[in-house]
Amino acid sequence: MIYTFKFQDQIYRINLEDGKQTEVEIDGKKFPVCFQKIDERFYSILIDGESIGVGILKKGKKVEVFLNGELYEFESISERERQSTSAIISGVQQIKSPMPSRVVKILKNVDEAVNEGEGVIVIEAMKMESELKSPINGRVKEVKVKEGSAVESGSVLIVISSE
Amino acid sequence: MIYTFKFQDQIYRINLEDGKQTEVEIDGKKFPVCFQKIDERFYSILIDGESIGVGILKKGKKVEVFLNGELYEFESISERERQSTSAIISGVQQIKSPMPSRVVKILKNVDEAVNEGEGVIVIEAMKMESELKSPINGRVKEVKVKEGSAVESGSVLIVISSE
Amino acid sequence: MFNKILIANRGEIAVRIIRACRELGVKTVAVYSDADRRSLHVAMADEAYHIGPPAPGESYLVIKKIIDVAKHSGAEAVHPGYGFLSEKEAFADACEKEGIVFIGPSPEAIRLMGDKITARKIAQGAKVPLVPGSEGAVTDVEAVGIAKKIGYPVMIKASAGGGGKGMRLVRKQDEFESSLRMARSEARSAFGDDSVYVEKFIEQSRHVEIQVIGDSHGNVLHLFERECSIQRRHQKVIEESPSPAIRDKMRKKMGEVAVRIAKAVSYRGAGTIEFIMDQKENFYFLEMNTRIQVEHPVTEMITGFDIVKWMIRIAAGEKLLLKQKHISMKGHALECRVYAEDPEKNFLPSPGKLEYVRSPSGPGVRDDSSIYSGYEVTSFYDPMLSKLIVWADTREEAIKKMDSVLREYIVLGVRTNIGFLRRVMGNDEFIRGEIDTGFIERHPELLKSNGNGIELALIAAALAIRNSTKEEVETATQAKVSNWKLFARKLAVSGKIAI
Amino acid sequence: MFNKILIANRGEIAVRIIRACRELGVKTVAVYSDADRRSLHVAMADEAYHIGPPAPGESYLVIKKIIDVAKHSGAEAVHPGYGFLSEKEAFADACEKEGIVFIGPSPEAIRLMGDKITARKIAQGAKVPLVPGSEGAVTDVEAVGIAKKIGYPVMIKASAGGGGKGMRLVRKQDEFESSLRMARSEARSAFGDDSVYVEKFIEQSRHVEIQVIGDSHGNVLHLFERECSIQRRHQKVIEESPSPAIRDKMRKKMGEVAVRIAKAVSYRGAGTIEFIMDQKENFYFLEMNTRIQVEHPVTEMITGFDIVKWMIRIAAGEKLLLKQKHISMKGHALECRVYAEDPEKNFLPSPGKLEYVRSPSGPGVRDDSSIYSGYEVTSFYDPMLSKLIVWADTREEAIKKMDSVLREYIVLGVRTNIGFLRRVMGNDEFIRGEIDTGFIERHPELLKSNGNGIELALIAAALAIRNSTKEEVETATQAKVSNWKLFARKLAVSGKIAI
Repeated sequence: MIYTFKFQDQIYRINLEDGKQTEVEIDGKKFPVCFQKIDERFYSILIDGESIGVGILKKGKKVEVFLNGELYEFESISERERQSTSAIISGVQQIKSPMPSRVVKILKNVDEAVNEGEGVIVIEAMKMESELKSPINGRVKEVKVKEGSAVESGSVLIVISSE
Repeated sequence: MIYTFKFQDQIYRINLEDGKQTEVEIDGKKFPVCFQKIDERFYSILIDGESIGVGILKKGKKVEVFLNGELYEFESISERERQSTSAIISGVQQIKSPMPSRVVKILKNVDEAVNEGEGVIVIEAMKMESELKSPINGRVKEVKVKEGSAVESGSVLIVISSE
Repeated sequence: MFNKILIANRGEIAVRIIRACRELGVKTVAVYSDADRRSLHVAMADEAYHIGPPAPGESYLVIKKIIDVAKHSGAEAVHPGYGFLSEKEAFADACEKEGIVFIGPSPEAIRLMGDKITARKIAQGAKVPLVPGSEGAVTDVEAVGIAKKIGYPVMIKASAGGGGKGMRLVRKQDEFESSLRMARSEARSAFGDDSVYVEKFIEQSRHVEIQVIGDSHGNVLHLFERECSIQRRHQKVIEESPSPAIRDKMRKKMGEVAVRIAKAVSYRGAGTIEFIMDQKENFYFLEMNTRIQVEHPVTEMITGFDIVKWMIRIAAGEKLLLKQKHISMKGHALECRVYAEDPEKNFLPSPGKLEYVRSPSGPGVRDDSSIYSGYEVTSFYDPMLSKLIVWADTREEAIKKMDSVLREYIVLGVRTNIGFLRRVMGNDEFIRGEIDTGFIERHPELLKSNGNGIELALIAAALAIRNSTKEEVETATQAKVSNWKLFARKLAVSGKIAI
Repeated sequence: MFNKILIANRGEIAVRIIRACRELGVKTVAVYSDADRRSLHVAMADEAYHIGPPAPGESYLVIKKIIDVAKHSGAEAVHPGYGFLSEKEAFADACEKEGIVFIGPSPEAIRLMGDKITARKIAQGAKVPLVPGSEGAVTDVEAVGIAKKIGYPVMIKASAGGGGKGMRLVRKQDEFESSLRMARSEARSAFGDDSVYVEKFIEQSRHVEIQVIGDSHGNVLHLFERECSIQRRHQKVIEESPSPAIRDKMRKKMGEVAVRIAKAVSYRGAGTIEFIMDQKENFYFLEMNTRIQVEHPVTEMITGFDIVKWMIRIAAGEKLLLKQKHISMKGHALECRVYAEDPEKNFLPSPGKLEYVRSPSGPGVRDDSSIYSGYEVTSFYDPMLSKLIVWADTREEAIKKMDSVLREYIVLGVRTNIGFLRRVMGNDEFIRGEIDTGFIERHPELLKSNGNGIELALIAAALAIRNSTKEEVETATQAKVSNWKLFARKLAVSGKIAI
């Protein structure tokens, strides 16, 4: 069966076949794999003798894999989703809070022009302040928060349009 | 509510009262307790400021508590059970395997006389041999295993009767 | 020795102090905020008392609450750890007034060294070179003037600062104003004091510090240096001892200078004299930290000297048993601070629940941490997960050990800097010891994974999806021996399709 | 250096060796039986291959299977660990024939020292005193005669023995016959060889051993002694270095003797010369172990010498860099072997699933283990869970540290000796260093918990029962400060009713 994942905006497909033992297809060849749970989230995988110890966290369609110090965040997608996905190119950019934080200062107001790389808002989390910058040249279309308000991770703070 | 436990053949009772916060009764006085799960089986208990970190495993009516290096194995019993329990004094003793093991040698046959402290069977586990001894003077009533057979923990190996 | 000590802190340092107390046969009292009921220091202490809401300003920083718990629990002394009240003169003072021993220097020493400007004067008095800069706290207008005078780049620093908070590097004049504003704002929220001073920024400088410890009988020892040049956002990430840049003669000189400064304020307890060192091996006094440092373990590893235990003994009136000549060092120690943060996003903190933690272990490995599977990293406190310390015979071996130990670490649920730390361990400049405080800025390529493990990770993800219904365990299959090697091949992905 | 090493072992020592290889940049190949698919050495190695059923005789002890995996995986060398094939001449021989480097001594050295009787002759030749006993393997009849001649108590020992297997202490003649039978039977099943010899048993003796290491260039160093007198069933439980009974002069003498024995067999790699020491500080040669020992970490902790890494380097042809005069020791190290066993039932193994493990950590602590929550302790292998090693400045501090570290340990699901080990740490004789191999036998009171914690444990059990439906988390309540102290009171149990 083919498994499809999104990783950093790219699509990867991988074929696992269940027979007398599971096999993974690589370069058209098939190699035996053995997947063994060790404890709650630690797994041992043997791929034709090659051994990896790996942490795996599955949360709905998201799969976090921690391997040799690196975290990989995959999104499992169905074949149908994959085929209908296309890049949404748009001149509207949302500035989102990358983490739970507090809005310290709004640097740009609605309708103000902004340049690419220019700061638009200052947030604070864990006593550290960060300035979020505009990824495009444009104009502030909407300011969705107030100074002092607490925001969730992923909340849209400011919307910028390239006009 | 009163909780009753058996620990090493003795009965203990303890009173926990649920109010605005849980209290434990000690010497007729009540003290606030706070029970907090930390991870899977590790708990923090605060008894009026006194702190203990403790491992707890609940398996049906058995409760294992690991505290400061010591393991306590409790059996939770209902009030009814407690009242009907009485010592079963009997001249019949079962020699049980204390662990999964292999029978190496049976030293006494059916109807053979045995003295208290005399070895009746040799078992082996983890490459170590152990001789199990009769706790009473008597005669072998039944031999339930054969040399070389594998036995579970708690299996009755030999039954001895004081006649 | 004391019977009971209150630990006015949380996290790994509270756990560290509890362990020291246990070894000394001293009972411990923990305090905790609402966010810390599940923290390990609470479960490990002999007593624990709640002191308020998560915000430090309403719990760990409230002197009265700490003093009240100390008095009610009968604690004879208080260990402040680092951060929080550790360098607050008012706290040391309040303890003294209540007859509780403050495990640290006198309020006077804290005051003198706590104000960065007074500290500079003391160092000057002890004939220690200083970095050019403002004579004291400055107004906005003065600040701009001084920056112009000494020339860019300059550093804006909080007078009450520490730990990189309220600190900003400014390279060009047109960045000065916004940096000044942010430094003041951070300083105000971190220390309740927004006064700042301005210093010349020394390019390619190293941050080297000397650990000192003094008793109440006038003895002061130094325990050699720590190199703390690998920094991000002006906060140390990797520390080591000895410094690869310092030779014995210089080590001796810096040690003597540090002892001189400590003696100038009759220093008692553990403290650190921080220096900045330029490429020509000139060193300048930066500041003194009048408390235990986050990075103290590297010193403990090479000297065998238990700094925390000795802080407590000294506070109890004991004399330092060793003389300077008895202190020796052996091998090399490295510390990595493992953070819940995202190196790809400018090291932005990544709070959340640690869904799973698998900590490394082994010979020569020390893991000072207080996390566990299920621990919640909140945004109220520092997102440090653990201090991973290794010891080995040589620096080269220590680096290899650290890399191999980091490889054992597994953290799920939040982003961490573990991959970044491994990439530093593999960096040639770092391996050669050619480091300075600009190291990370100079190596943006270290911030991002090279993606080498993607193929294996994908196989793992696919297997996890497939097995998610039959979560338990697959029947163990016999791996056949073949010559196929995965790493030499590419995955048969059906093309990489950008969306 | 090698590119790839096969580790012909399992459990903590396999993990220890994998870590050493990683630090040396060497790839690792693990082997595993059906019982070990979930063992950590499999997940941590770079490659892993299945070699058969759980019984060692069908997997870890099958030379052909190990050699086949080595050849197929391209491993250039094999590290045997301890136990299993580590002291089998035939294995070292087979490796040599196949062009695979055996990480250990020559087959010849294994053969000479592996036969306890030949070993005694070599020691005699090197003018090392021997314990009175039989000249070689004995028949049942001869055994009885020799025992009578040298006088009881005597020890019956397997010629091919090690690790306490096939060993029996006999105090009276009427116990001799059954003990002889059991010793032979154990020896047969453990080593496939039931020949035994008989030795005088020295009362109140200490077990002291010297670590040696030799390279293939004729250099042999010793790394001081280990005291291993705390034993149960003739197996070491607690080890330390240095020995509290040995002064510098004696240390030097024993070291020289040990090096002499090692040189007599052109010893290469790590080995241990075991001595028995009586109360008058006479020492007698016992045997040589031609492999890494379980207790090697205590030596590593006081010397900073990584024995496992050096075994590998030496096997790769490297020369020992240090001379004897460069080897020094610092501080004191203790090791406790944490077992799944029941001290109250004569230390009977307690196999089963580790429902939960919480391992200790902290400064000066090393936990060599391969267990985790969910690990299954099977009856196929040794029930050791972990080796807990601590280092501190002095023996007294090391004991306190060990006690405090053991207190952090939590294991649910099987019985362990953790409480017993803590009681030893609190024993006055042990603290004074007055130990010998009869220590545990002399202190039956240490086998059983004093029950001090029962009240608190009961409260915990009651809370667990109450909360078993609402398993999640109780709302954190604010503990009020009061003067009530639990430990000073008794529980209001309604009388203790024996049933």
